[in-house]
Amino acid sequence: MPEPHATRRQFLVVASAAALLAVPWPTLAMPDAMKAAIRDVVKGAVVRVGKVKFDVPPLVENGNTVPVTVSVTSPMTDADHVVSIHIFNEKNPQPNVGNFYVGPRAGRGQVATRIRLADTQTLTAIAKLSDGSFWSATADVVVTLAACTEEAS
Amino acid sequence: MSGAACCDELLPYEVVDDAIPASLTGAAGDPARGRSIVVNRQFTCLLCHSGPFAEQRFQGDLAPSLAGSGARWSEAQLRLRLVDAARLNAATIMPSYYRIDGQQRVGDAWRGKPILSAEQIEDVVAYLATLREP
Amino acid sequence: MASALINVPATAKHGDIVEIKTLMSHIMETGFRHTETGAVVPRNIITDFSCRYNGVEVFRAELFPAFSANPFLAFFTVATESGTLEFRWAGDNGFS
Amino acid sequence: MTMWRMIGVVGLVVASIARGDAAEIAPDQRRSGLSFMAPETQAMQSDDTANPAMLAVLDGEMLWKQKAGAANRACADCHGDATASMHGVAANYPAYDDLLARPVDLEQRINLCRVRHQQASPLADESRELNALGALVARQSRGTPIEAGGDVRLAPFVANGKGLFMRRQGQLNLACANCHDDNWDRRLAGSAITQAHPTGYPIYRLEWQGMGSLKRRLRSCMLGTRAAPYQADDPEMVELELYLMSRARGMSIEAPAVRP
Repeated sequence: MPEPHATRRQFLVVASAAALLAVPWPTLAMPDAMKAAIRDVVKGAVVRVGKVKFDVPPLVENGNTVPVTVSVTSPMTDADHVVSIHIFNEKNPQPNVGNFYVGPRAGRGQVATRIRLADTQTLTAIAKLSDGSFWSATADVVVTLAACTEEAS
Repeated sequence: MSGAACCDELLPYEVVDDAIPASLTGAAGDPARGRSIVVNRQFTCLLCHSGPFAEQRFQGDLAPSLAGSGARWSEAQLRLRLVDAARLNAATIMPSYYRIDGQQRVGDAWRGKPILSAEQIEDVVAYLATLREP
Repeated sequence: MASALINVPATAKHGDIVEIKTLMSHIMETGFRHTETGAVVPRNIITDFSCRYNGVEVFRAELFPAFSANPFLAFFTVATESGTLEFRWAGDNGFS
Repeated sequence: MTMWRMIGVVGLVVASIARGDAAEIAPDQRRSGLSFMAPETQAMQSDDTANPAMLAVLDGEMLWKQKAGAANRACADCHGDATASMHGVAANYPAYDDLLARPVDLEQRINLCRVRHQQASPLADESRELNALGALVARQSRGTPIEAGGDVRLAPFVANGKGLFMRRQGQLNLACANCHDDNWDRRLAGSAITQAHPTGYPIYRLEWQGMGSLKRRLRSCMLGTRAAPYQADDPEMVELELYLMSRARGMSIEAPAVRP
């Protein structure tokens, strides 16, 4: 797990190392609502850092439409595949962003979508594999505030 | 638009050279309130200016940094530059923050109101005067 | 007037992994916004999406208010046989 | 509702033809708003299967074939296939209307068509239907150079529009030119200031989470300077649109574009 202020590049290095070491997953820095939402998904299982790649632009031009892609390293066979992918955020009123159910028929454990982010924050993606294990990655995103908005009227 | 006081008439002031020597309200402003006005995007300063505001991620670069403005200008000079910068340079993009005449097609929500009230002008003057480090 | 754009390769070889991209027109009103008078604007979002390939579900999503308006979803499936892909969006106010 | 639809993928043609005249920005320095955007936003625009504005084009295709008005006629009944008949058309708008003896923009042309030929009521300003038909028509000019303002009868209107662009307005007392001619290489807080070359309208704006015309964008800008915005049918609005399009003359249409 990266330091809270780790850069994206540092994070990728740490994440790939963690995949080998199976570092336990600290949730200390997370808001309580986000921890609870994650607990509802993982049901007490250990979440490890690794296997998940979370692509989010480090600086987005408008928080209304933030493109995100989660891809999970998996052979996607009947015996060994991604079951589901879950995205969580810290600062929206609801921590759940989306749940995505994939399977061996997907061929690739990957989903892309666009989300709303109220503010600059850290996002978390968690993948459940067919052996029951959970894997995760985080991504820091800076949301630009619009200079002029129509709400100014 | 909240914040700017609604004033049918602005308080009178006297310009001496490139400055307004006397406080618009007769009282000194509050630098802490001034800082909160400067970093509040509703009051528009940070759209164009940057300054020593580490917590503000997005600051404009159309105008000089506010850092050191207290060393470059006296409070009296800062006051005129806020009240009516166009008086010193007709071509400036710096709005006149305490002026309601000479404007065209002002939107309903803002018509007849200065961008900042006299009290807010004094607060910002007091704050900018504290910015002595370049 | 609801419209969807779906992009799938027209042809694929057996065993190819193909990308499916979908866009559905929808305002995705979060339920967290207020009108000028302070009333809550009721939530109106798509909550469920699924893709079936000759009747077999190959991808499903549960959507929350953080999804952008006009939700975009891109995912993959293995081209196993010629046939039909069926997409379904369902949500608040009987949207389906 | 279950829908099954495919659309073709069309690459973005980026031409760099420079033959502007009235532009205050040197012709070889002119840039589309596209070039100021983050790579992710550019990608959203350039992939038709990911561009949310293509939903409006899809709606426009349906409306194009829908009969309307007392004449019970669809756009397609007179104009046929839009991909052929509307090719390059939007690149000439705003254009001079002989009957009105003044320029009309693309949305006004669509509504004039409805009133004159379909005997239907005009579509509401910024309505989903009007932006959908606008997006469909503008889409057929993608990659073609902007020609607006070439008609000599438009010259006085272009000049008026330029005057409006240079005129200070609003509580902040700013002219369009103060930002878009003089400071386009800078940032207003975190946002890039662009050059006011309207190459992609109607656009899908991320801030709006929906479609809007150039008029909507201009109203946003005017509210930003705390000015009273022009209404859709004010003569100033079309003059400003015409000036902006004419200063982008020769640049490629990229409609329907995505902007932050």
